[in-house]
Amino acid sequence: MNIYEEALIPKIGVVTDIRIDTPDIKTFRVVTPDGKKAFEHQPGQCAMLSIPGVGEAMFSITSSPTNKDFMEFSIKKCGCVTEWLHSLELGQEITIRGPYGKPFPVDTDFSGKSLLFIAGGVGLAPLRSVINYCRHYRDRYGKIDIVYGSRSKEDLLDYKEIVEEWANDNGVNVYLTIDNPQKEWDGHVGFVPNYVKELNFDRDKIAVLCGPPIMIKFTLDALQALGFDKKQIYTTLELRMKCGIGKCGRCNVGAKYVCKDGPVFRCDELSELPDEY
Amino acid sequence: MQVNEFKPLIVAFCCNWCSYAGADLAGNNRLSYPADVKIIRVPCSCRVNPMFVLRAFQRGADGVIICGCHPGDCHYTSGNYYTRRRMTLLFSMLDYLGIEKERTRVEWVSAAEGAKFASTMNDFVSKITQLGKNKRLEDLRCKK
Amino acid sequence: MVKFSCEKIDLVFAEIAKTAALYIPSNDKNNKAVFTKWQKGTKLCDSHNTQIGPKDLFFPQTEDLMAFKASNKKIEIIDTRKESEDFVIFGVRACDVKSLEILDRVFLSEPRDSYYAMRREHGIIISLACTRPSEACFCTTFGIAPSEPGADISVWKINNEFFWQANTKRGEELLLKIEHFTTPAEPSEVEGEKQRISVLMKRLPLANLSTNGFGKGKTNELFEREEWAKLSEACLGCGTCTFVCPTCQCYDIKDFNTGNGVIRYRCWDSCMYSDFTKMAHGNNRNTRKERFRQRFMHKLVYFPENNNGLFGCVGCGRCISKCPVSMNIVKVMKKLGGNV
Amino acid sequence: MQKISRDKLIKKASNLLNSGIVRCVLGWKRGEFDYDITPNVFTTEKELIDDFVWNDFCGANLSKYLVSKTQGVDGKILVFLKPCDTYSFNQLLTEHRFDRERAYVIAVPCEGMADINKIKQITNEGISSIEFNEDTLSISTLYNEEPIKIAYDRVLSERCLNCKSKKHVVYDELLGDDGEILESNRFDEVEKIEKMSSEERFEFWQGELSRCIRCNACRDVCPACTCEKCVFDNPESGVENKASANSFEEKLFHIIRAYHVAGRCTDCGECSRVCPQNIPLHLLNRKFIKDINEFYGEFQAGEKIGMRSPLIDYTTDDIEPNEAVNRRDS
Repeated sequence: MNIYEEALIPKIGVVTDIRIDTPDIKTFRVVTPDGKKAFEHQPGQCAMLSIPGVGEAMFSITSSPTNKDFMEFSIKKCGCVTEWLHSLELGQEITIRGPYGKPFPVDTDFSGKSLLFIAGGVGLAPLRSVINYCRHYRDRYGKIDIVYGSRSKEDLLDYKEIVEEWANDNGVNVYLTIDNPQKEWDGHVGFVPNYVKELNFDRDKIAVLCGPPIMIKFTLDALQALGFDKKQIYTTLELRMKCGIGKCGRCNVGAKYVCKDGPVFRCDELSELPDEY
Repeated sequence: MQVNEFKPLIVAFCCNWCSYAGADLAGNNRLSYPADVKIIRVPCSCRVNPMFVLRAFQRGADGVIICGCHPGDCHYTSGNYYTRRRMTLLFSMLDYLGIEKERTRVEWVSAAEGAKFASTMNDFVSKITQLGKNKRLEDLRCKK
Repeated sequence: MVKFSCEKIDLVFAEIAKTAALYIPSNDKNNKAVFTKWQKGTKLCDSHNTQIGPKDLFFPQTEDLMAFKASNKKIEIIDTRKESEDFVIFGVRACDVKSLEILDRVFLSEPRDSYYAMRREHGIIISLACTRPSEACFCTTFGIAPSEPGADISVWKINNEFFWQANTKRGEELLLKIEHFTTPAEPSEVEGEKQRISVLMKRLPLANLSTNGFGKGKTNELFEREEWAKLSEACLGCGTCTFVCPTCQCYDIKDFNTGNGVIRYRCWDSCMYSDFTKMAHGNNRNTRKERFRQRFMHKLVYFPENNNGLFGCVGCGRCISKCPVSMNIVKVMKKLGGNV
Repeated sequence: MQKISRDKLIKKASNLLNSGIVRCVLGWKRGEFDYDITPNVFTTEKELIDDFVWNDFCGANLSKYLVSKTQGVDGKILVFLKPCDTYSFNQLLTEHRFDRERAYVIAVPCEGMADINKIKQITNEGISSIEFNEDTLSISTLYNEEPIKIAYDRVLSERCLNCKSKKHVVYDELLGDDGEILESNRFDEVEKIEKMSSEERFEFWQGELSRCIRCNACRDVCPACTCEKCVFDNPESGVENKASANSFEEKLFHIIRAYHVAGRCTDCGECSRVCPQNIPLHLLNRKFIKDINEFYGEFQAGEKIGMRSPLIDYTTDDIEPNEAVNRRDS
């Protein structure tokens, strides 16, 4: 029999930990049945998770590649696959395949630079793997600023990790904001784009954006108003995907396939593409 | 020794207000009917979307029977009149497509007619047993 | 090159069918040509081309990818792939031969699609030069020569004789199998026919259609053109054009719960369908115009962009004759390319 | 050949356009050849003169386009409707799919439409031009010196051979003379199938439906299929499959589709016209129409606005389902 490896056939993954992050976001820890990491990945890459009979969906890998023991996925409940994932119990097997997509250029374009991460809501998920990667190799990068906003305090993802670990790191500044005032919140209140403007960052750095489309749009404007060039700004896209390997034909923006040529795009590359994302 | 080993799978959609109670009564009176009949309780026979019938066949049913209140006795006044029209057209279409017409049936069975329920089921099961397995409206993927 | 008289074709088919499944264009009961598995009595038809290309012999409309069994919290993945049987397709026209090259670019690029690759490895293609192109043919627009159909074996039918020319090792092996029916022939014997076809192609109504204005690097120029709105106005949003197209390869992956397990299968999908790009929180191609544009931009711009200028259309003309509202790639090209 | 000339239609439309009574014109647009005609919205007289056609290939039923084209815009839209199209128009109005005030219906008498597939069966591929004469079509091809002359009745489409009505059931203005409702033989083919044995029927439909490629053209062209979200596009319906995975799925799709339009189908025949696989889909719809006529009394969907579909109606002495299927055998 001459049967090749088949990219569409997944591996089994076991959910060994479920963390409730916010009312609608949970973080799942996934390993293979023998307790190993399913595969190695780079920051920003994605994986296809599926529950047979329910469907398959693409999620960004939240954990850092430097974590050699397991992978984590922060997933917001918004469709049938995610709903099912949210209802599952510890020890449940799912299927996993990947890694897919082009990672952030952490070892090339980012290296030696100061970094500014801007995230909104569950948009922190793909950035968390980059942030933790950069924290792990702290000496390779300059200053790290993290602006993170969500609807309310309860909706802030990884709050504990952010406050207890990231904020205490040397040369890492964390700026949190929520949309509306709230009791027991003494931090900043307001939308992310405005906050970015207020913070008036130097433009000697690379900005990495992720969040809802509307947030990305206005933050991009804000950054450009601060003098950032589109070449300094990276973001990730999300479109409907089925195969993950650039064949099923639906996640394209112009000639680029998000699953293969993305999901990470530099904003100047992105503005070359037709406005269909 | 029995020659015909075939045991049909029958799906019976039974109206909550009549036939389902009729089935209960049949049970209480110890009137037997084959265990191959799987009863699905519906609030009214008109709850049975034609899709349900097709789906039952897909999932392996050899016969589908819908039981409701006698015309005029519907708990909701007119539900079974609609059932009657819908199923007439559906059965006629299935017949037109070459699906054996004996595989589908509608019977009106009241809550008091335990005996009728049992005899209807016995009759239906024996007809389907004679007819054999449902081959024309099966989904091979659903076979074990 | 070898030749044999047309009367022998059934014998040749019988010989080939001894060792492999053979598919030939034959008329169905509605008198429409379809690739039919040959058995004694299956007659080769002389229609210009089949209703649907040979695409589904390599990329079937529906195929199972794998199966799952789940119990408690455990999942078992069952690899249901089977080695494909050897098969031969006879009578593939030049456009359809080219369409397989286009499908190869998608399915055989890394990571290669093993389902497609397996069938590709086991399938031998015998092409057939066109003798009576249809008014809807425009393969020459994409540089395809119907007189040189290519593939494993090229075949010409001239008067009462078939001429078979092996182009690959697999083709040569096949010719050896039918050796006792054939006599050697000279390539010069088909020259006249090739000439005749080339001249004929120039007389076709769409012969002057050009790809000017399309291809690599034209994305931004064409994307915002206002003509898309008018062009897509009549489109019904059905999938006819994509399903009869020999190069359309978009697919969907779906799970079917059988009641005692799950089958994950894939099936043809169409970018014309409203839910093609729909996801839990939105759809980036919400209107018919956007979906219509996607199909033609993909064939005429995006595909060449990713494949060194190779267009994703082979000019077979099927969408022209099959579209319920007669809107097709030719009308799009004429409108946007400016070659009226 | 059509008795009303193209010029007459253009003149009528131009007058209404120029006088501002209508905003645009929904008609048929010329294609690459003489037979590939596309429904189109014309907004100027020039466009009409350049591209409008009215000939034996204007089979497309334009009434469904009114659902989308009358939305969100002011003014009236002129629509040309053949007799059979007017039934669809009424049925759409019955179902409140658009506003009657937005449409200006010009009724066009129809002599029957030609079926290009039938023509190609005779002439073969390579048609270079088609000339329309009184009783014949004169077809020039790339491969024949002389044009091939074909009598109309040989190439008239099936639905026109069995035309049910030459009468327009609704219009604002009529061109030419109106016709009558006809005694048609449209149920003959259904009866032929009914007379087959159960096995033969099964074989027949298996052969037809197995060709289905699930392109959805029948659904998308159908003037009765105007649901905003079709059951086949709804992942929660359980029937959202894009491919006919096996013969069960094929039957399921076509039964559901025919059933969904039962009592609403006007028998316009568009489904069979557009089917790329030439499946006689109208025979499924006609079966329902025939059954409805037999069981519940004559009913022609779209005959009048506001008619109650037999499937949302009943009488207390309707036929029993078991009896209905058995009756045919006796």
